[in-house]
Amino acid sequence: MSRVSKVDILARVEGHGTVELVSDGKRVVDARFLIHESPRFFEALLTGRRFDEVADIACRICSICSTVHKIAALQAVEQAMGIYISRQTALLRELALYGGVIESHALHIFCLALPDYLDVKSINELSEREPQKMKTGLKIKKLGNFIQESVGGRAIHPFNLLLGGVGTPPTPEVLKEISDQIRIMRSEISETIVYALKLEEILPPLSPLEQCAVIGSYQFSAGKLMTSTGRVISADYGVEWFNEHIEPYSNAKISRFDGSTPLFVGPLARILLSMPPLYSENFVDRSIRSSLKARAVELELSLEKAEVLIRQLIEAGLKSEQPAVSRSCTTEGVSLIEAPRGTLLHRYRFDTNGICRAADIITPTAINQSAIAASLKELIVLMDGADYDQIKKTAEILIRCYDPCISCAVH
Amino acid sequence: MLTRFISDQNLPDFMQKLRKFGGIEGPLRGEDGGVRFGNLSDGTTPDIHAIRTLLPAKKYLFAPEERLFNYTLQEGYKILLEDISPVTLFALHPCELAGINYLDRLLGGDAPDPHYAARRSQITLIGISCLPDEFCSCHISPSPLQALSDIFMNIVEGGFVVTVYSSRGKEIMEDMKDLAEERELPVPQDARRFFGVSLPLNVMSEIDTGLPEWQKLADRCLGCGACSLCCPTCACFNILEFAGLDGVSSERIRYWDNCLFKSHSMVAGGAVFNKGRAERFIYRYRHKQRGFGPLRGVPSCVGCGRCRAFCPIGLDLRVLTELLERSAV
Amino acid sequence: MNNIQPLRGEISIITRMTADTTLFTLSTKPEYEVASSFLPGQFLELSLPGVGEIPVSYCGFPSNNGTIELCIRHIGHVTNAIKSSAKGDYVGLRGPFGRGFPIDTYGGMDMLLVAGGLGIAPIRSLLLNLLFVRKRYGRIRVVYAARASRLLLFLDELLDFKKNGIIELLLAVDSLAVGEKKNPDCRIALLPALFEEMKIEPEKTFTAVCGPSVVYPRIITSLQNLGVSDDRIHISLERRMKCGIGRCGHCAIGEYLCCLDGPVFSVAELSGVEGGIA
Amino acid sequence: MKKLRLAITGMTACSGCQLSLLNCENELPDLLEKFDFSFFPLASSPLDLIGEYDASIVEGCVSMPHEKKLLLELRNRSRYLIAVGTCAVFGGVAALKNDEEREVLRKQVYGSSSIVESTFRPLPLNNLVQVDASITGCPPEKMELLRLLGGLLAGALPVDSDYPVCTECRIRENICLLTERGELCLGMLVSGGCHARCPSMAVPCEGCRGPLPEANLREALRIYAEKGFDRETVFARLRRFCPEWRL
Ligand SMILES: Cc1cc2nc3c(=O)[nH]c(=O)nc-3n(C[C@H](O)[C@H](O)[C@H](O)COP(=O)(O)OP(=O)(O)OC[C@H]3O[C@@H](n4cnc5c(N)ncnc54)[C@H](O)[C@@H]3O)c2cc1C
Ligand code: SF4
Ligand code: SF4
Ligand code: SF4
Repeated sequence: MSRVSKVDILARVEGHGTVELVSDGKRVVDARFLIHESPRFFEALLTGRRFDEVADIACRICSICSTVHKIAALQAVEQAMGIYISRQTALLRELALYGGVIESHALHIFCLALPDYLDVKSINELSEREPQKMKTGLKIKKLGNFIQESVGGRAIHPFNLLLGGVGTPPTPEVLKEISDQIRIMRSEISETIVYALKLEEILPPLSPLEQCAVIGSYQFSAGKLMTSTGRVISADYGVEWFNEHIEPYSNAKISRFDGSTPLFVGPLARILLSMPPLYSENFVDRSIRSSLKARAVELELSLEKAEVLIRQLIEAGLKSEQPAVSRSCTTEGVSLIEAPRGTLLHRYRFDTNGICRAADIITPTAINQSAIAASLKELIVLMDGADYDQIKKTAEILIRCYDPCISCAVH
Repeated sequence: MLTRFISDQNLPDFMQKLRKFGGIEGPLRGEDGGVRFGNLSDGTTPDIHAIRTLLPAKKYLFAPEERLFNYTLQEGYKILLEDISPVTLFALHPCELAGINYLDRLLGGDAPDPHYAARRSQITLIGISCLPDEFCSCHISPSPLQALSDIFMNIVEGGFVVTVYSSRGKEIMEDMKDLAEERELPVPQDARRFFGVSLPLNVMSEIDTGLPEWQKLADRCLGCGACSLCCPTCACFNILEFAGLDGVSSERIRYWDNCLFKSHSMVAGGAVFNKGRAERFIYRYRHKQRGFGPLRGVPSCVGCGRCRAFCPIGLDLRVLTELLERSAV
Repeated sequence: MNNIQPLRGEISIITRMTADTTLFTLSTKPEYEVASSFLPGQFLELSLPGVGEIPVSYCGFPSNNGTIELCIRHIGHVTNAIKSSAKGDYVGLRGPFGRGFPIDTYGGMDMLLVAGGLGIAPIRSLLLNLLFVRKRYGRIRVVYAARASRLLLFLDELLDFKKNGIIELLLAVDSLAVGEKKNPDCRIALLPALFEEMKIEPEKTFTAVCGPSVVYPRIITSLQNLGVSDDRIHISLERRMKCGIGRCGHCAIGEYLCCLDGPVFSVAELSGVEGGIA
Repeated sequence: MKKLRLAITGMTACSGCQLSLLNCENELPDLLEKFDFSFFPLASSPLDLIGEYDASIVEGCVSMPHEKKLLLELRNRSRYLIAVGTCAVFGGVAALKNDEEREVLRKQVYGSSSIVESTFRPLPLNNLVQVDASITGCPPEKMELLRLLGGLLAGALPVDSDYPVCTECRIRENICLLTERGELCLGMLVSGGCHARCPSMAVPCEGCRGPLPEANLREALRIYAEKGFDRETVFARLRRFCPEWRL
């Protein structure tokens, strides 16, 4: 007789998901990650809208990832409509993306993951146990928000990022302020990295899965995907390659890829595929339990990148520019981009009047579902015989390693 | 009359020296074409020929949003007066000066509003002459308000004829001796002559609220409030209080309010005294053309033309004045 | 004067009058000496820290021990929040403001006081003032109506005065609650009906009225029908107020400002003023 | 002082409103001192509704049976129920196609396969329960959230604003994007409170704070038409955040 147990809501992840453990009365025999967030049918909502509305709507898929959704949508629409952005715009967008990574990773490390490592239950408890860490975390998070705000006008749903350009570019003073803050925070961040790298792993080692990221990984969008087995997929085939289908236990579509190998995306995948030499020794263990380390490392890298971008922008001199307009219409556009949580794809098709006729959005969490499923299965085997609650808790921690963003996954 | 003359060439030096007396704020034309009062202390050249700024200089005396008090358990309500440093408002048109004159009467006086008084006491006014455009009405309908300033500069060929009206003005001009030659010069006629005159009688007759035009205007009004925000003499305010996150402190903030909003006349329980936009228009018109309370009988339209220039639908209260005058005859 | 700076008062007694009305007794000494020097009909600005400030009529008698009575109906932002205030809590006070009832002119006259609902607050203050030197005035009649018996405020006090023969009292409620017994002192009628059989000497009578503004036109007509001239009908008006001192621009009635020229006006002053009497 | 017990949760939405609260980095330590985030799935683990709450702060619109259940339960257990964000107040982006059948939308995205739980047309909270106060915005302004919380400590709920975005835009001395530049800015129809965020950066207001109760839609449409925007385009924009816009 099998008993099904449900953890009602999965805490400290964005959106509504649950872990379901199936036990035969004595042992836990199966574990599943269920996504039962309400689908908003974004792909359907977008069809019928004019090209200049698509990105504004699409960014509402998710708040934590709104900057990257906005930029992905803008890029796809620009490609379809033949809009070519200036170098300044490109640099600003990249800066905003790093702001997003900083914010998202800081939020994950300090608010969502740290309670697991310190074995506390809530942010109230966390702030009592580790007030200093919490403060540092909030400071870094705030900096990420400040960057997104300065470029996008707002940390969530950045309105200043427009088709073809920006509304008002940030002033050099603001950019310098960001640079200064990064400089001041440097040492604290390095400490954080060291701290995160030292944290004792709570998960058993799991076998590494195949990784996938936009090629070159630290160029956020390069039009091609690469996997750790050396496959290269161009953006145009992205949708087909991800090969989404529906499973009864998830409101988010699941990628089957060409075969059945589960792939995973996200910071760890990016690090492993590019492996900044400085950090390689920390990633001997390539399984997902290294994800916190990957995030910490990326946090540091992102701050460096942001500084470089700011220098470039200031050197070139910030100008207010009219957003670029459409020159030719190819009717279809795809954009592949690395969101904080992994590869994100937006694809749109427009009719000759610029009305959106089809939309496809594939998000990192949707892609990661099969990897999560595989990891959970392995965990159950590894923990065979362990206490039910222990398994439940560990399963939750495992899922949080993928930093699932359920709003994105379902959209 | 003994006046002083400052040549165009000497203006930058004049401005430079003016900095000794505090910050300088004056009309600036932005990259987007908009004219606003802004900081001139760094030597930026003001646009002295600009006809109207988006907001009048009232923003310096009566801020759109101002913290009045904070409350603490220990001290109760404590008035917040920030340290205000001296500032010279440069190149104010006569209508602007007349507006400030009106605010002085409303918020100054014997028992002045402390926040207003604190700002006002630090402000030096330097007026400048101008040419009315099609939106202005200073040259058509006279205002009983005076255009008081510390220094007034009339634009003439090659420079400015400067007249001094206050001891503060005198002190400043004393310092400018090398830049301003003393001369016997006629003070040119300028827009200033339209201020400080008494009003023709019919302006004081009762307002005919039965005119269909009220409703016609009201139907089109968007209720955006632009007209009163940009009015040099509109000074209705709302006060809200917000509690701090410590559970005991709070702060009280004053905001610009607007008689075209429903809440302006709403009392508890939801009763609204000026229900329709037409009634609100009458209220506004009465305030501008008649005044109420202590300023009853003091029209406060200074003819700057902003409300018409900035109304998105181009509503023009002058049309009403004409109609009302006609219906009063 | 504390026109601008709210001074501290402390809630010393809280008396729940009805489900939505509370009588607050504030002690103000030593900060607020002016507590003892207001005219009935005047109001003060009451601040609830962290919430906001509202105009409220004085409801009691000027006391030299510095206490102030305010009768507050809980219907909005500030008035609801004050409901959960406790004894000992601080409030802010500014005032007195406005023009109250011209009590000096009432000497030797018959007084007809008319209150509807919460309008009893300033009327009670006026009554207590009249009773302070009772013999200075002629007949004092109080006409008071509310929607239901349980909403009649200060009922015991009024009935006491009546019992002592110092006032005449006419009470009315719109209707009785299910199963409620009729009170012999109270009629079931609307306010204007109370004037129908009334006999007064108009040339010897002043009237003071406070109630919801919707009933004013009918009350005024009734009083006029009794022969009271417009300059002897004093009514208290309510408007939105943010400052109490003639600056915030909200309370204009025609060219009057309710906070300075009112809240008490004579009907004569309001004649021809659009929007004065609803 | 006893800490106030809060329940903070999201329905169908992007979590932006809750994140806005977490984005108050400077104030979070203070908040943690004054409030007990007793039910806050996004940020902490306790996942059961326990006891009564001083206030429930709810983001998002309702489109699934389990959300409806949770909402009713929160209402039952809370002194105040506060709708936060445009989705909770007006429906928001998720309600964009509320005039179409859910089934049609579902088919378009998921094809013929069925999904776990059925969904219904996204509804703003006040269609299902009494809402004691609302804070609009997509996302809401941090300041408004903080003032809401401060107000709760003082025993008061926030008051709605009744002026349009244009008012604040004029106070900020922006060049009007509609009248001067002919761009489709919705400022005059939309509730203010954001300090005209978008127009202040030369980006037309997209109406994220929802309709102004006293909007003069007829006159606005006339102005838009004058600038070359037909009714359909304008309404498409207006309904982005509030499907209920009608003339
Ligand atoms: C002269 C005078 C005497 C009065 N005497 C008494 C009395 O003795 N007893 C009594 O109970 N009442 C009295 N009132 C009425 C009392 O002032 C109102 O009940 C009180 O103002 C209600 O305030 P509130 O905030 O509770 O109600 P609300 O309905 O919330 O507010 C009243 C009005 O102010 C606005 N408002 C309030 N707060 C805000 C805010 N924070 N932001 C924006 N707008 C806001 C609302 O739009 C509303 O129209 C008197 C009024 C006047 C003018
Ligand atoms: S500016 Fe024009 S539209 Fe706006 S409130 Fe004034 S009159 Fe109405
Ligand atoms: S730019 Fe938009 S918000 Fe600003 S005034 Fe113009 S229409 Fe209103
Ligand atoms: S300007 Fe408009 S779109 Fe921008 S934040 Fe304000 S209401 Fe939202």
